[in-house]
Amino acid sequence: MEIVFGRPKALTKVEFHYCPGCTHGIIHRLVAEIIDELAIQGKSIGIASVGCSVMAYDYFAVDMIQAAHGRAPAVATAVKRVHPESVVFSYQGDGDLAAIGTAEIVHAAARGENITVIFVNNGTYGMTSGQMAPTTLIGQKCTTCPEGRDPGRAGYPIRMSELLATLDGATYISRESVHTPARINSAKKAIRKAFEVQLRKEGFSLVEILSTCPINWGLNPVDSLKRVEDEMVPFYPLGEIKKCREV
Amino acid sequence: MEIVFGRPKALTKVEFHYCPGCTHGIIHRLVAEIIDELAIQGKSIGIASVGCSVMAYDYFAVDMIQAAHGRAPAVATAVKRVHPESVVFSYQGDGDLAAIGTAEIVHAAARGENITVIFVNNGTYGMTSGQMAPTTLIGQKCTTCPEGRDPGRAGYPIRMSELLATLDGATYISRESVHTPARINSAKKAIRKAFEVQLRKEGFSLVEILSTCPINWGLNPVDSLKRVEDEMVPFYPLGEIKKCREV
Amino acid sequence: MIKITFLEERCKGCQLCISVCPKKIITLSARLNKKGYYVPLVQEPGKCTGCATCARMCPDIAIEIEKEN
Amino acid sequence: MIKITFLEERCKGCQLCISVCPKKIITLSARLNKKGYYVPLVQEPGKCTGCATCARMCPDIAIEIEKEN
Amino acid sequence: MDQRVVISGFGGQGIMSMAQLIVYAGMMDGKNVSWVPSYGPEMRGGTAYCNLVVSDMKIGSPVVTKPNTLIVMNLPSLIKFEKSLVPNGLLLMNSSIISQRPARNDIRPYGIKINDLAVELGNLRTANMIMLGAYVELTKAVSDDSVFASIKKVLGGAKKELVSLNIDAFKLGAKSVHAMCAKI
Amino acid sequence: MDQRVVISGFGGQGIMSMAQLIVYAGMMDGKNVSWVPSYGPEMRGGTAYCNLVVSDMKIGSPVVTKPNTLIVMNLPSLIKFEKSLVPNGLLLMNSSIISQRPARNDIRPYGIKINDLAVELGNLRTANMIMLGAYVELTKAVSDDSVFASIKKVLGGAKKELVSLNIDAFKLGAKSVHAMCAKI
Amino acid sequence: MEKVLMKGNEALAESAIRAGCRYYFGYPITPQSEIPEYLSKRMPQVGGVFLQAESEVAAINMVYGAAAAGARTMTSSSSLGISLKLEGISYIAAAELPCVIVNIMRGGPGLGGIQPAQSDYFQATKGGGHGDYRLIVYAPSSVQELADMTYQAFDIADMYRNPVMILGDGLLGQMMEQVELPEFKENKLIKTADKSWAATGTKESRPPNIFNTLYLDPEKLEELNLALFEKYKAIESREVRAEEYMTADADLLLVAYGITARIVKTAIDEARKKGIKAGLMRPITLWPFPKALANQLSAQVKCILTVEMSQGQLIEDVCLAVGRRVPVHFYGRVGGMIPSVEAVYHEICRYAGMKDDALLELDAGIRYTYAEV
Amino acid sequence: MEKVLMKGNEALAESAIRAGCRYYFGYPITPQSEIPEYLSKRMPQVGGVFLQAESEVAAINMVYGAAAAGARTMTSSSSLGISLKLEGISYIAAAELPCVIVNIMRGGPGLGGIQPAQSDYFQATKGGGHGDYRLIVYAPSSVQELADMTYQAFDIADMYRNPVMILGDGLLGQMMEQVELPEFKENKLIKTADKSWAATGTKESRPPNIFNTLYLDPEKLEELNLALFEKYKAIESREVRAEEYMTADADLLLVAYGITARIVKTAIDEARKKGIKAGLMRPITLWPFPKALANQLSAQVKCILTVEMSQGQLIEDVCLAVGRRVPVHFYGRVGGMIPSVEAVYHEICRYAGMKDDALLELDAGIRYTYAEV
Ligand SMILES: Cc1ncc(C[n+]2csc(CCOP(=O)(O)OP(=O)(O)O)c2C)c(N)n1
Ligand SMILES: Cc1ncc(C[n+]2csc(CCOP(=O)(O)OP(=O)(O)O)c2C)c(N)n1
Ligand code: SF4
Ligand code: SF4
Ligand code: SF4
Ligand code: SF4
Ligand code: SF4
Ligand code: SF4
Ligand SMILES: [Mg+2]
Ligand SMILES: [Mg+2]
Repeated sequence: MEIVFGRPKALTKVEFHYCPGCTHGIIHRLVAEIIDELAIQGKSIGIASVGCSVMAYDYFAVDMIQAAHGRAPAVATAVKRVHPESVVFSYQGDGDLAAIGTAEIVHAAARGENITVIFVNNGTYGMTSGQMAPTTLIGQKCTTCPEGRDPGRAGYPIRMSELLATLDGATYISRESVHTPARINSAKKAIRKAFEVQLRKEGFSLVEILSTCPINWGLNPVDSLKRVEDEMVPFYPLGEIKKCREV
Repeated sequence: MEIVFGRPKALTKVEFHYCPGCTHGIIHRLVAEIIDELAIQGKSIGIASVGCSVMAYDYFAVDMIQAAHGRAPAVATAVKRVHPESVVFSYQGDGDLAAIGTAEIVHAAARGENITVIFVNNGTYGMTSGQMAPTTLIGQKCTTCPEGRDPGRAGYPIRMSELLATLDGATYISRESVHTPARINSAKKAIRKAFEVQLRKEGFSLVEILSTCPINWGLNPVDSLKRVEDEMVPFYPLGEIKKCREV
Repeated sequence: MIKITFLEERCKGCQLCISVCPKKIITLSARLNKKGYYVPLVQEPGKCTGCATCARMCPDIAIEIEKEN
Repeated sequence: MIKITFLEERCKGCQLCISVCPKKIITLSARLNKKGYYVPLVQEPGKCTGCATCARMCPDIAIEIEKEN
Repeated sequence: MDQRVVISGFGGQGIMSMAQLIVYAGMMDGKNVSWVPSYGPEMRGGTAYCNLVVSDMKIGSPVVTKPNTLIVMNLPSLIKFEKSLVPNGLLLMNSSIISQRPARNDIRPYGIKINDLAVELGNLRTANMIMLGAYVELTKAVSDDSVFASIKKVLGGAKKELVSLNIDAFKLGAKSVHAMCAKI
Repeated sequence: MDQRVVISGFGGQGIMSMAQLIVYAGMMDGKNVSWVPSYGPEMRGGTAYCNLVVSDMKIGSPVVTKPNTLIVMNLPSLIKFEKSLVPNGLLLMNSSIISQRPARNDIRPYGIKINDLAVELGNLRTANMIMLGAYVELTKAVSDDSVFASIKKVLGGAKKELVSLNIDAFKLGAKSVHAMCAKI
Repeated sequence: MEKVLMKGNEALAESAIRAGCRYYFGYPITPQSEIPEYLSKRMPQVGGVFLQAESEVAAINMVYGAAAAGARTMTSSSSLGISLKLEGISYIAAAELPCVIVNIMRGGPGLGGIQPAQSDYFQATKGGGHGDYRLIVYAPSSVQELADMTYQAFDIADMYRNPVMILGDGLLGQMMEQVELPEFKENKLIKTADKSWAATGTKESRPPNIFNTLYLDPEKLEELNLALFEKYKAIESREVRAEEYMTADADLLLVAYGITARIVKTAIDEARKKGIKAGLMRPITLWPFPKALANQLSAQVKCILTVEMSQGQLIEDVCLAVGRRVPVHFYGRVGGMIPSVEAVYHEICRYAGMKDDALLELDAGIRYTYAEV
Repeated sequence: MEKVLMKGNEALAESAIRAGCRYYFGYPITPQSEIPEYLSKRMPQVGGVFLQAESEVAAINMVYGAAAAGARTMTSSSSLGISLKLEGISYIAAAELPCVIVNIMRGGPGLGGIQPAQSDYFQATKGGGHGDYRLIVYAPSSVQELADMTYQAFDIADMYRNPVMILGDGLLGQMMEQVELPEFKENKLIKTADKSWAATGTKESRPPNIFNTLYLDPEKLEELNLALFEKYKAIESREVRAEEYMTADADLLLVAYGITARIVKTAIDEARKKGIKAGLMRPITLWPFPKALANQLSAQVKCILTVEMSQGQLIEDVCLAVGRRVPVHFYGRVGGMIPSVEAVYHEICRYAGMKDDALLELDAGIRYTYAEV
């Protein structure tokens, strides 16, 4: 018997603590699969951020550094500067990357730091139990916008990928999703490209991935996938926003 | 005799402390002229930032609040929320707005705060004597990039106006310059539009203005104007980047 | 031959696997795991193509698939 | 009639006014102000059109222009 | 009267709301009350527990390290907290899912099959109300009326049926504690 | 020997570099030295001054609040610092632009028309070197050779002409202080 | 007023509204997120503004702006979030602007945990930010006090034009108790009353009001500092608050604040049953610290025991107040652990010289006697 | 080694390079901008990295990353910039990462001014950030010491896996003195030696190295805190450094650090000329503070005078060390003003009971006696 689908080597045996159906788990697996496929486990260094994925340091079987809320790109920058031959990636939520960490992500991208960012956009602050995020959609209810996000009070959601794509230092940016098997495949390809850009020393790469938060959305896991399609994708169009050199 | 050109009422009598030929002074005057023309002196509240224009609180004859480095948009946000009928503007340099204050400006714009930002881009940290700014051009020499800015080490300059224009909350964004009399007129029109957007409660407006820093560029004032035309304008194209409703 | 294994103790009963199986052959069993979740099972294993769609969708990597070569 | 006044004590001798006058009628005088700058002056006041280009360019609002109406 | 109670179980077993009803009722009875949740990690899962005090006296420490009543809804909770109970303290166990006997013999253990009773009542989610009924019956810590009033308040005016279902569950618990809760 | 000097003037009069040459030379002579700039506001303008100490002893405070030598290059500096000079202290004034006499008469004031001398030399920017020459001649705080070596070092090998121009200026200052610097 | 049952965080939030606070700026963080959550619901109901800032840094600078604009304003966070606010807090103190800052402490350092702690005492009382400034720091120990002190904090802040900090902990923020909420203050009045100094727009009828903390001339900056120094002295002489519990005849003095003080009280009750004359001084204001009271009590006792959820911070203020008159002991739990009544009782017994086998088995934690360290 | 004439900031920067620091992250701010400016030139020459960060917050988090990656790394700033770094500093301390943090202090609070001050003493020594952590704090008082202590700081940081702070002031940073620069250390060696714990990539030959400061289980976070507590005790017992000046026969003890200590020394020289037996204790490590020495000296003197450029911060550590044995007086200038030798001399004379008309005319500044406050 040959294992045709199993646990990637770049993940430890530790069980994910994520809620049932939370797609953080899928995204973890995709990143690990790419690390396996590119055979870079031994030279990868991951930066965990503050959000539900804070404990990513327990899951990826590579050297891991847990960074302060929003600061993962700064930490990744330094790590990569110290070890230019290593592969450095950060794994950040939308609160982390698009709120408190706005300056750090913009400037890591502007500097063209040769790192890869996995940006998990679930439109809410999962870990602190469902407050509004910068990416929360208009009308979406959160614990800090109980009547639904009102742009008059709380402003408009930010499309970070489009914003970052304006920067000359950003080499590859794609928005993906994992709400269907096909989308998972596409997301995996994008993650691969992002790491390859880094391996080719071509600069900053980022993959934004729409993700679910069933627990805070108040939906079951299957309906959560549907919400991604019906509500998130229309506002956050999928696809490559800044293409890299094809090789 | 009728005064056809004189000091705007919205400026105090205090002499500017700026270096000879520094165009901060022109920009101050334009803002003050618009305040006069719109007859909003009594309801204007200005936010000074940290940079050469830190002492703007001594120059504008309106209520003024000096904000921490980079945080003027946060301060302006709150002031405007407290006094929605007032006219609130911040006056910020490129170090202030595009480096340490990146998160604050992005989020004030994303929220569509009904404020006006005057963004003075001179491609360097004037006040602290000529360090590299996020807007410093490739090859430009600064005290922290003595060999000229090398994108491999220090990254690429940021076009903040284009970046902010990706945000739904940003209503009006224009890049102007004051290196010729014609450009001064155009800049003044843009500033007027920006304030009008605010008066019409249409949201966030920002005017980026290319400005000189003769002292740190190591050029005389007249050559500095030429440098704006020859080196800055090609990288920072002038004109409206996000147009507002015409009235 | 395809062998599909649910690592029941990792499963959180989210049912994403069920929702994506093109053959619609996965259902929830009546078995509770230690975490207190009902774990899924493949009803007609013969129909399974080994496409691994279910496994790829599983957020907890609770599905392993083997093939006879 | 046009009256152009240089507020000499505000002037910093930057010469921007000189560089933009369409009539090229402004030059530096030999007069030092208290700050130690040579202040400009209009050589042929009659030629001045009162266009205020110089004044608009002056970063220190050191030029005032009046017109007889 | 000085009830220092720990209630513990899985998240989802209604521990927090049961505890809240007790303190609400206690407050209505004019007692001093406090309620301290074990606010868990920033994410979900694991055992949830709650410290509560209902007392005639002013409450010093709201942290209950030595409860005089312990209510355990699952086995891990029994294991975790049994030792902390004061000698002669009251132990209430959900014997639907805890088959084990407590290790100590200087305490007063009661078992009640709340899950089974709830299923009988037709709604598994009333299990915590059944336990509440048993607790109040055994301790008289708060008055039945205050509990009913609290239930009404918490559930809001709208869902009348739910209110009476919960009150029924409470009464069933109170009754069953006599009928069923033989000392193990 | 314990020279505690304040040098003051407009920004641009070469105060800082003159002061640096003194401490460089002092260091070469094996003295202890310190140099404290008045690092002004984050922007330009106003009076610049500098505290320096050249001493045989270890330097305690490098801040010179009571100088034994005061060098003033413009009038505001004289007004600002005259009071601070110790009794019998040495005052060196740029009498090209300071026409006023010092107010005190318990000090040793010297005037030297450094701007005029510099114009004579053909380069206004050497005025500070002329003052330096006068200072060294009057105090012998540092050796001429060390000053020359410092000038060479600071100006770099390349611009030989400039070096000799500066040395000439220095010598002119040294000479003129005898010839011209009558007590005012 | 009727008593209601409320979580500490919510009682605090409601009380702020009743005190006339209409501008809240904050960023979510456990264990204080109920404050922004509650206010996101309530503020619109009272015509106020709730704004979730992009970060703690932005939030505190919004508070600076709102305070300068003359509003009653508040922000809240927990430990690490407060660290990020320190530059802003120093600005607010320098600009002499009134506002309320809430720190519901959690275990540190670093990201730490989310369980209660008291390890930000130094940060709150000595000025974690740069420069010489002081916050008035209230340390409530019940939900009622959370409500009451928050309510008063706005008045005190206005009175001294100084930021006031409410220093609670995760346990206090998360627990429910009955609370009598303070009365509603008139909105309009509070917002602008006596704030002629505020930035409201000049209406061209007065000279501009300017808020600035830059003083390039050190003599001017020294003047500001001297004025602050005088203000701080005035606050020290007028605003000290402390509670005494069973101190009248005490020969063993405990010092503790916040929730820890309640645990200590229960332990004292136990000790008293055994005839041990223990008493408690509970500082209610951490700054200004009740120095005089501590000093006075130290004259009557044999030793002092400070109990904290930290490695020992409050103890320094105790030692500063009492000198070396009596030994000052420390018992603390750290990292989110809460000292148990029993452990504190055991410590009391040890220092009271009681011989008891139970005492041999020490609870976890940190123990020392100050001078020894 | 030859002596060279250098600005303090530059000597510090060059010394860091010689100590093997190859990764500098910072953000410009007066009066320390010469450090980044110098390093922007020098780092490329030695194959190191100079990176101007987008903010102080980013800079300290870069230091966290570089330290975790095993590098010798440094950041520098001034007062307000350090306030912004405090969250990051707390993380670094919690993760037990070695690095050097430089604070060239300026007047505060708020934006303040750019002249020298010592008003960040509390922030540096008590942990301005959240949670119980300590920095080892060196207070150089000359350009030579700036160079030497920076050089040593990297070794000490590595030895204890703890952040070390160099606490200077604007005057020290801006002044020039002759300095003998320390020798170059071998780069390669320093970068990776004994840092098997670093994040370098596992090379698939060892288990992952993990850097984390999150401990949701409070018992685990307590363990971390207890370990830190033990480490801090060890540092306190081993790393205290102080200088004594004329203390042997002193009956008036002055305490001052940094540049202020030099002013005090000159004032003591003056006082000695008048027969006043004044002496100085100069703490070189501010944390750990030379408690034992202060205590011992307090036994021999009549009173203590602390001189600071602050409203009085160091004085608290003096009082903690000596208790109430002798009166502890304070003299300070604030906001960028520097105490003059004459003013300090006058203070000495006053406390030595000298009658002199000159003494009637007091210099500006803050004066008090500790217990009085
Ligand atoms: C400085 C700081 N502020 C706030 C927090 C609290 N906090 C923890 S996670 C989080 C938000 C996480 O949201 P996101 O990044 O979207 O990740 P998710 O949990 O949704 O995956 C916040 C605000 C913190 N830990 N540190
Ligand atoms: C928190 C903080 N960091 C750094 C500084 C120092 N600083 C003052 S002005 C300035 C840069 C100003 O540059 P810019 O905003 O471009 O304004 P300009 O002077 O060029 O007009 C800096 C870094 C500060 N005051 N506060
Ligand atoms: S809270 Fe949301 S994002 Fe976090 S683990 Fe649960 S479902 Fe996933
Ligand atoms: S330093 Fe530059 S920006 Fe600042 S005033 Fe001078 S010329 Fe203008
Ligand atoms: S492998 Fe494919 S066919 Fe088989 S159960 Fe999974 S999804 Fe269905
Ligand atoms: S997708 Fe995975 S976790 Fe979810 S039910 Fe299926 S096997 Fe279980
Ligand atoms: S007003 Fe016009 S014409 Fe007259 S001097 Fe000025 S620029 Fe020249
Ligand atoms: S532009 Fe203004 S400041 Fe410049 S030289 Fe002309 S008058 Fe003077
Ligand atoms: Mg999220
Ligand atoms: Mg600039």
